[in-house]
Amino acid sequence: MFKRTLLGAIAICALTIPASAQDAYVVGLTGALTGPPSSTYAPAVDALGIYIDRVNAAGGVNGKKIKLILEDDGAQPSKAAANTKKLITQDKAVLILNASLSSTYAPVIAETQAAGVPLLFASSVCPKSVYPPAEPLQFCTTGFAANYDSQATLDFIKARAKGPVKIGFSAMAIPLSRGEIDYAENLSKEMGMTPVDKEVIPPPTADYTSFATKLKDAGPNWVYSWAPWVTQVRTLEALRKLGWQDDYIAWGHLEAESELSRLKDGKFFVVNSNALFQEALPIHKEIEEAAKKAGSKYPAATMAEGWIAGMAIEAALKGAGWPADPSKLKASMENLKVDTKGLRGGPIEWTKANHFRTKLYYRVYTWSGDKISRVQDWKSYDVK
Amino acid sequence: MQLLINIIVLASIYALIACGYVLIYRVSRVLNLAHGELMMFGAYLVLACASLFAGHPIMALCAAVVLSVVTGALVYVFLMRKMTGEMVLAAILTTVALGILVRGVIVLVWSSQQQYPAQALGISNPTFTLPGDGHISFWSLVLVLTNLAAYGALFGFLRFGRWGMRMRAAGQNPLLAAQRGINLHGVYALAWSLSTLTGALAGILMALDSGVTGSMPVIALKAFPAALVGGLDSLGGALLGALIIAGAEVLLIYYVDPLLSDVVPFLVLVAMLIVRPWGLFGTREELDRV
Amino acid sequence: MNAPLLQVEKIEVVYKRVITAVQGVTLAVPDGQIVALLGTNGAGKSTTLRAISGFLGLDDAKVTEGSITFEGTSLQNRPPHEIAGHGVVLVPEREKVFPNLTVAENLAAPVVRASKAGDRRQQEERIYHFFPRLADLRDRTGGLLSGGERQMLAIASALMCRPKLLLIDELSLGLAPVVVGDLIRRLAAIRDDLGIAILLVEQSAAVALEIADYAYVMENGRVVLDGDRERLRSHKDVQEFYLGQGNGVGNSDGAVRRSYRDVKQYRRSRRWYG
Amino acid sequence: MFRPVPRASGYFRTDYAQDMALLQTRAERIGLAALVGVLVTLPFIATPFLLDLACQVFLASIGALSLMLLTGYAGQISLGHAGLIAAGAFTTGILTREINAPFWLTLPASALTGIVLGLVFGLPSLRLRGLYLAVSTLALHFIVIYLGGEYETKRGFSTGILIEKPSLGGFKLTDGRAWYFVLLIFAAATLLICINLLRSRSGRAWRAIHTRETVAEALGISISGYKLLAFVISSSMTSVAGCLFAYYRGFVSIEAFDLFLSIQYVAMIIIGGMGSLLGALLGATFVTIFPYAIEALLKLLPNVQKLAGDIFAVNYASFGVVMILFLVLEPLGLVGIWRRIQNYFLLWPFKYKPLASMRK
Repeated sequence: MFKRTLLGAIAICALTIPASAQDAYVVGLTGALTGPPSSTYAPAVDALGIYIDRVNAAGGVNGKKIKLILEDDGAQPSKAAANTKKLITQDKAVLILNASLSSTYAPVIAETQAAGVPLLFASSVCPKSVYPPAEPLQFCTTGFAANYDSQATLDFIKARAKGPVKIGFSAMAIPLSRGEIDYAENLSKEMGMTPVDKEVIPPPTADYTSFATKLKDAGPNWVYSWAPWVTQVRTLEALRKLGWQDDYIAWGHLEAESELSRLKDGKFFVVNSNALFQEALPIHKEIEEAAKKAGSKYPAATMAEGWIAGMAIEAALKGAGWPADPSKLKASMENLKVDTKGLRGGPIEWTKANHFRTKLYYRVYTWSGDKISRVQDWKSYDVK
Repeated sequence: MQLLINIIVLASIYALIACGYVLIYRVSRVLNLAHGELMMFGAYLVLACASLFAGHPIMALCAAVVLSVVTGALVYVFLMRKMTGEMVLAAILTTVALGILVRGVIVLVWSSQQQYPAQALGISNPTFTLPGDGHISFWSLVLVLTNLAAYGALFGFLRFGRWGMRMRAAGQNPLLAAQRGINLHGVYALAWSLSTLTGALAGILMALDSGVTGSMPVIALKAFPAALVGGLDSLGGALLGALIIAGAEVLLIYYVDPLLSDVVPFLVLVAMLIVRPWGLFGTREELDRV
Repeated sequence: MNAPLLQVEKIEVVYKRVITAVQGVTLAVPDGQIVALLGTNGAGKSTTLRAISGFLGLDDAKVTEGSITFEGTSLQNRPPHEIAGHGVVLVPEREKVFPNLTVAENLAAPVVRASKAGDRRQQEERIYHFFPRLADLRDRTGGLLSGGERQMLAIASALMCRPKLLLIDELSLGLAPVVVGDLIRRLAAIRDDLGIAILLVEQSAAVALEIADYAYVMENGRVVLDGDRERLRSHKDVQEFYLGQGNGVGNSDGAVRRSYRDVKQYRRSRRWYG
Repeated sequence: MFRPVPRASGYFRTDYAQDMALLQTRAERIGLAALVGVLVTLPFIATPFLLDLACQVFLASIGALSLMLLTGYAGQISLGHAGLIAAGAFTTGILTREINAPFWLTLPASALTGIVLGLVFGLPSLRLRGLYLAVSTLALHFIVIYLGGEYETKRGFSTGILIEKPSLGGFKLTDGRAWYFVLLIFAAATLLICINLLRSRSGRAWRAIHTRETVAEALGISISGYKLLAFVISSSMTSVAGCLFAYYRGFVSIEAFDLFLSIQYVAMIIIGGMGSLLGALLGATFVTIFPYAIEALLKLLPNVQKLAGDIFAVNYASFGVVMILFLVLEPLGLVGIWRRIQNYFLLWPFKYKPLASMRK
């Protein structure tokens, strides 16, 4: 029994890193940096780190550096809760970032709310609580968002399809993806389409062909998937293997750019809220150079999401002044406009009631001939 | 027709993975819960070899397979050897720890992004159309054939090969086998190599067909009921078990609810365990030994 | 007389680092002879045998003192397969065959010591010559054999290793007297034809003293008596306690035990057949 | 306290009352008092983060103790422990969400769920043993998780079910310190229940079954009865832990109860030391704190920021390495180390060790 206290004592020694004098803005992040889902989050977190390093190298914000503390939760809710508690109480973070699976939201929200620290979802899907009317402490920069994405996608399908649309759906068997696809199914009915089949695919699946077979046999001329990239792309590949040649549309995650050129499929569309890097805007060049300089093992094309989060954090801290505390930061974030320099269709604007965006912009890309081409330019949706 | 192909492909995947469980369990009574990770490791080895032998896809594949076999042997020599004679549960937990280690190393070396070894090797994956409007991709076909070949070879080896016989002997009575001059460590190392070989083959072929991510080990976990339904110590059982589980899964996805596919293998398993706890082909007295 | 084939010198065996099972046991097996090790339950016979054959390590036991030398090579605390490689092969008391392998496979699995091509074939023929019954049973699974057949198979498969010294643990246990007599005759023939030495551990002194050239009697982990066959046969204590020529309690107790084991063996066989 | 330990000389028991007493020597009483003292003062000196860790340890201890009862003593391997915790948590979550049930209702309801599931989980044990039993409990784990997932999706709680902090007699449990004491009391109660069960008839029956079933049956012990009893008791305690988890964390979601959690519990009892309640406690502490400790240690390394993203992979991999080292080098678990330390002080300044600890 004494062993426990002994271990406790060791833990105290190990864990109480001497609190350094607070001469920097402390921003804490809990994210899925290891484990299967990390492929979505790790590149974004890497990009965020590179961005903050650049800001610091250029003199920081308001003359102070930003100290970004990363904690890995491996998409485990319990670990995320403990991380958040540590970041808030021990590291005295003024802002918490979440870059993890939706299963970690509940504990992270609970901890940040209890401490009154603002929480920013960066690269993890925006929860409905940031839509107007927003929860006071929750903000989101992530490009993809429930409901609006499906609306934009279905609008695109309707505009593009010549005749009647028989639509099939594919989701991953996680609550978030299932919820969105259910929403899309209802919406498609309202829009005069015929939903023919909906496949909910468990995350670890050895062979997607079985699901694709059923989907194909239902005879859709469009298939829409809103899920983690693996599910989206493997469903498509399985469908193609089965000889299904119609149009497939999916959300353009980080991987979209390299995957479009890998698949070279003229009937595969991705809906995107970030501009792809092949458009080679000045900001894209900047990111590429920074990633190269930092020696990141992720392709620059996966970094837009983290970059945008970095921009928002920089702007928010600037507005909060020095020294920043959570309430000042919150005030700053509630009245914020971030110029995305073309990475998105427009700026990120936060107001007291809207911690998401006032306007959403979507582009649609596909592969045509020998390169990625844009089939629809920024189309905006007002967030109500 | 397509359903039949789906069942065969899925069954081949499960069977090829399951035989790895069976091989190790059969000789050493240890359940290798790192099998999925070792399988994934094989797939990533292809990536490494692809850059090493750029332009020679066949060579790269062979190198990856050979490296997998070596990995299996090394795992035994440096790790599991120390666990012989310990509590079975402790040995199983050691394999779990090994799995964690392998996963960490993979993220460290190859990052956690989805990777496409086929692309790295510069080989394509054409689809064949079979009579009756069935479709099968090239690498799936290779996987089915590999599975058949692997089972054929293993049957032959265990039935007629001298070392195969010794493996069976060691599995039944390790003490006696040792006294008959059989080097138990050699036999165990052989079992681990063979098991890693088949696992890596499954991993490599799946990765060539549809890419590899960090979630691959979970598939190995789903192959596990297949091994148990057939009986953990029977290769033929593993084959049949894989067929049953794959059949149930594919048919349920098609005719009932795709969501069930996750649970059904385990439901089949529970039903099996209640009716015939030692599996379809397993030996009965195994139960007393664990 | 030359140095014996096997020389066990004052060994002490300790289980789990605390329990001393055998202390100061010394024995020798000369080339080409049959030596018997007698004693009641728990006398330390099997432990001695295990120490020689290298089985101890697997039971978390160790030879802590003394030496075991075979043809000048030290054998103590070596792994079993190495010891078998030197030509010392054990026929254990229980679980003596591979139950799910056929008779032929049981004979094919052992590693033939220092073999050249053709040796295995030759050795197999020799064995079928000693045990013609096994040839008829080639494709029968080991677990389905009767007690006597199983003992034959066990000895046969041990012989496949081409031993120089055969260790047999409880030859007569659970077998009918007729079968035991038969086995003893075959053992003698094997010794004569192949010129190998045999160390026989037995509870039944009557059986052992029928063929042994020399015998040791163990009690409580020590050798208490030794001598050649004639000397032991005529020894009073041996007569009373081991050969049953008297009304010693140990004897009747032993008999009860044996008959109980017979019952158990019978039920096991029933299960196999059923 | 948990098992006959070598004691200093001069201590003899003279009647049964002494034998049954939980604390037998003055040293033990002083030790316990000191421990209680430390545990009570800890929350007043520790940072909130450490407090959170302590709470996690207490929660894990309840689960580990109940698993130890089942696996370490009754010998029934279970890989469905996460499923049972999930069952307790979901019972709590569903009841609070659907009928707004208070704490005093959800807690017994969770225990009841545990009892029912214990019966279900336990039934295969009548026919199965060892690994096969482990796998059947694994199957039940998947079924519980499937049902939980269905509930979450159907009711639209796609990011998990949020649960209000409970009130106890008008006092709302939000403070970390209050939680510390609540969980401490629950963990201590679990420990006491386990100790008492183990020194009663049922404990002896379990150990007999563990050692050899046939012999136990021959001695007149009802095998199936006691096996089911072990499952039922262990499951209900585990479910209570699940209920507490739900309240403490303020949420329930299936992702929190994956297979890895079950494995962690098995790791706790093995690393702690099989067949010892103390081992369960040590194991729970170790497995809970260990990942954080590694992380903290790795962060102390110089130039760690350069590694950036890799640090977590290193962290993850080193968790595997340390676990392997532990299993290979210390088969007796933490309890083995603990006993050695104990013996060292007990015998000091002499070097002779009592026989029972001579192994390694």
